[in-house]
Amino acid sequence: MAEAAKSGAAPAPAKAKKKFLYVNRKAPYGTIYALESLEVVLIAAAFEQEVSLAFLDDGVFQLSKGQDTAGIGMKCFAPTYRALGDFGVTKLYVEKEALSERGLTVEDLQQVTYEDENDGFKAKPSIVLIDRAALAKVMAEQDVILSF
Amino acid sequence: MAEAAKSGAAPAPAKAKKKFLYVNRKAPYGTIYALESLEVVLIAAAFEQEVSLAFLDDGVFQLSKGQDTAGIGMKCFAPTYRALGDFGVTKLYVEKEALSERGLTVEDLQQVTYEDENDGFKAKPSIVLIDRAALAKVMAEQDVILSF
Amino acid sequence: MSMLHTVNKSPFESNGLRSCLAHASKGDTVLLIEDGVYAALKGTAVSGDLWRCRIDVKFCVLGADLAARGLDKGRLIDGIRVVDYGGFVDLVTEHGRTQAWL
Amino acid sequence: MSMLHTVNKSPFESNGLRSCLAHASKGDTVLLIEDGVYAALKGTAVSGDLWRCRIDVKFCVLGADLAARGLDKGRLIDGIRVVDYGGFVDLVTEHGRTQAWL
Amino acid sequence: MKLSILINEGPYTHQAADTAYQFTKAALDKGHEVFRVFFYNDGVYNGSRLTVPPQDDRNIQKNWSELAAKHKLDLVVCIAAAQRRGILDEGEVKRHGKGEGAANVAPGFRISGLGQLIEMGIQSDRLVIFGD
Amino acid sequence: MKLSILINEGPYTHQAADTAYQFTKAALDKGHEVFRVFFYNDGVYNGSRLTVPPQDDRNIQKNWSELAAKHKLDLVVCIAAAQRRGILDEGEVKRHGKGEGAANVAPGFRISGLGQLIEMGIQSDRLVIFGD
Repeated sequence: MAEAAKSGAAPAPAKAKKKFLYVNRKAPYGTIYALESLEVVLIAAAFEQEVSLAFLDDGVFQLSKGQDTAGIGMKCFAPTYRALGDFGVTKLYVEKEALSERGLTVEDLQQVTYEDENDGFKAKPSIVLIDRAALAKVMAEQDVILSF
Repeated sequence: MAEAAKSGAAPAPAKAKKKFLYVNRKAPYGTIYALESLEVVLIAAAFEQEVSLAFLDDGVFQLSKGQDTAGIGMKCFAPTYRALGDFGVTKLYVEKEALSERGLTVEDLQQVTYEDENDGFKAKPSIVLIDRAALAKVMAEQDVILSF
Repeated sequence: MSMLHTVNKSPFESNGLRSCLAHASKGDTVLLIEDGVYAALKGTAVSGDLWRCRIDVKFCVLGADLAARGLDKGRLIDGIRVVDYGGFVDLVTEHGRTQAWL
Repeated sequence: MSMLHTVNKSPFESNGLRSCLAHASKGDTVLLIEDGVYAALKGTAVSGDLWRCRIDVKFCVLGADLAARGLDKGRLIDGIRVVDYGGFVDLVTEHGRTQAWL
Repeated sequence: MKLSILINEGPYTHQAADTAYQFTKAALDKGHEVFRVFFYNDGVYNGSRLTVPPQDDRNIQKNWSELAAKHKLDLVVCIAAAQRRGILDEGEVKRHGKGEGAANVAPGFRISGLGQLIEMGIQSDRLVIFGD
Repeated sequence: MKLSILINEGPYTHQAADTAYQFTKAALDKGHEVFRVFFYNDGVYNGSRLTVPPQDDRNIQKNWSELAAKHKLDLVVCIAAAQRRGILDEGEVKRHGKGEGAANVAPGFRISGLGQLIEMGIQSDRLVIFGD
């Protein structure tokens, strides 16, 4: 809870920060949940809390690279994940087991990076590969878990 | 397609009858699909076509006996299945494998009967227990398959 | 601080319960609600999923959802506690946070 | 008259595909659309479901849904035909009726 | 061939409404007759004239209304499903005292009974269903 | 304790809206404070004043409106989700030129931004989510 503010947009509130985890378990486009969850994350970034995202089950498909929605006539929101770093959202936990059950490796995902202001604004990867047991531990450390 | 009209409400149309199968694969109350499918069946009965219902997967739970929805504040529509016979809907195919996977036997289902006008209005069971292979055959014989 | 997990989908139709059990921690409670209550039945094709997990996690089921679906309490896997909506509220306050497996 | 089956849910999340394959008849076609297209990938935990069924049933997948999800055609199980929306229409008219596994 | 379409889910939340639209367009492009498009369950929400999607996104209701105008499509919203979900035409608004101007059914859609769904099953060569 | 509720599905189609209502009532009965109820995704449809459910069925919107009046509940409908789905208040109706009388948000509900959801996560001791 004592981590430094990441976006620096507004003065830190007096209250202690809470840890918010956004759990993504659904594939994109078939339903709107992935998109509307992302819309919450973008707003959440302004509130100076600790925000991270978890991708498990079909949620890992949200990060697939090369998404092209022209044929289905829907808006492609995949690039928005790459913008999360600019909003101070820098931790995207991706479950290893979910990837392998789906025949995916991290190479099948788009690269998401953020500029580390504590390290000369170097680009660093936002995606953290994590196994199921470790993800369960991350979940257990949260104050608020949001799933849609 | 040459079966006798079952409800006798209106003069039979000149066109050949079609076989309509209503496929029920979803549990009741958690979602509205079971109820809104039943509402279609009640209307369909007036159209002098051949109507039958199939219950497979979680759809078999729609026929569970002893449903009491007072606690969840929703309307209980289970009795409507028992009224189907009066609408001339007399064939409710229930898949054996779906029952046994769910630990159910036909004794766990409510009794649904119809009065056979070709046999002195004797009460006969509407529920037809059928195995998966036979149900696949029933499906293959339909003209229109409606699922919600 | 332990977690209350809610599962509201049928285990025969959806992988929600399975994912929940794979991610729950020792001392957590899983509350079965809505179509999720079918997971509480013994003698089904998915009953084993709960049995394999019962050492570490407590299971509860919402009684109103059982009754709506015509499920007698005698058919529940042993040790599952039946709660009403007030009991659901208590479970929420007794656990540090709630996670919905939608 | 054969049947066209449409499956629109992810095989990792829902039992729709499995139930469809258990009820399809010889000569039928299964068209994977929307989140159903994930079933067309080779090397996944559910790929076997399609393999075991491929003697009797033809598989097609909607190309627009593959592209939207970033799935390259090189990753499809061999023998699955990719169709566009016009091809979907042709499949509907070529088969006697359509069944949606919702 | 004579085709009909049944849509069981609302716009934006499920892809069903989009897929149904793409399918209908493709069927018309191929010269098929679309006898009717029926909106049931949450599908009735597709017929709301009040939706205001983001400017960079598709407008599903408008797409349907325009397709209907161009091809004289019969877009039918189920009255029972629509009442439950708050999609009303002028007549319904009056009958239930919801106040002048409250009708929210979109141009090109009409509200009617479930019999229209059965009829389209009888009259069409093929019925295609889109849902969740 | 201070609780908040998030509802992601619309009325009648999914039980989520019903379970959330029963839960909220039970929490109030036990003397807990309900800080806010937030309606997101299809949950925004719960706030439509135009729903006309069958007379022998529950009226979900009315139940919420009455509970809100009795307990001064803060029922918030997400503006972005509501625009996409056609749930508008007077201001939105004017802004988008939908015509006088078209506002369909129900009494006791207010339309506001997603910040209200984050805020309730921060301010409440517990957040409980109901969806599909």
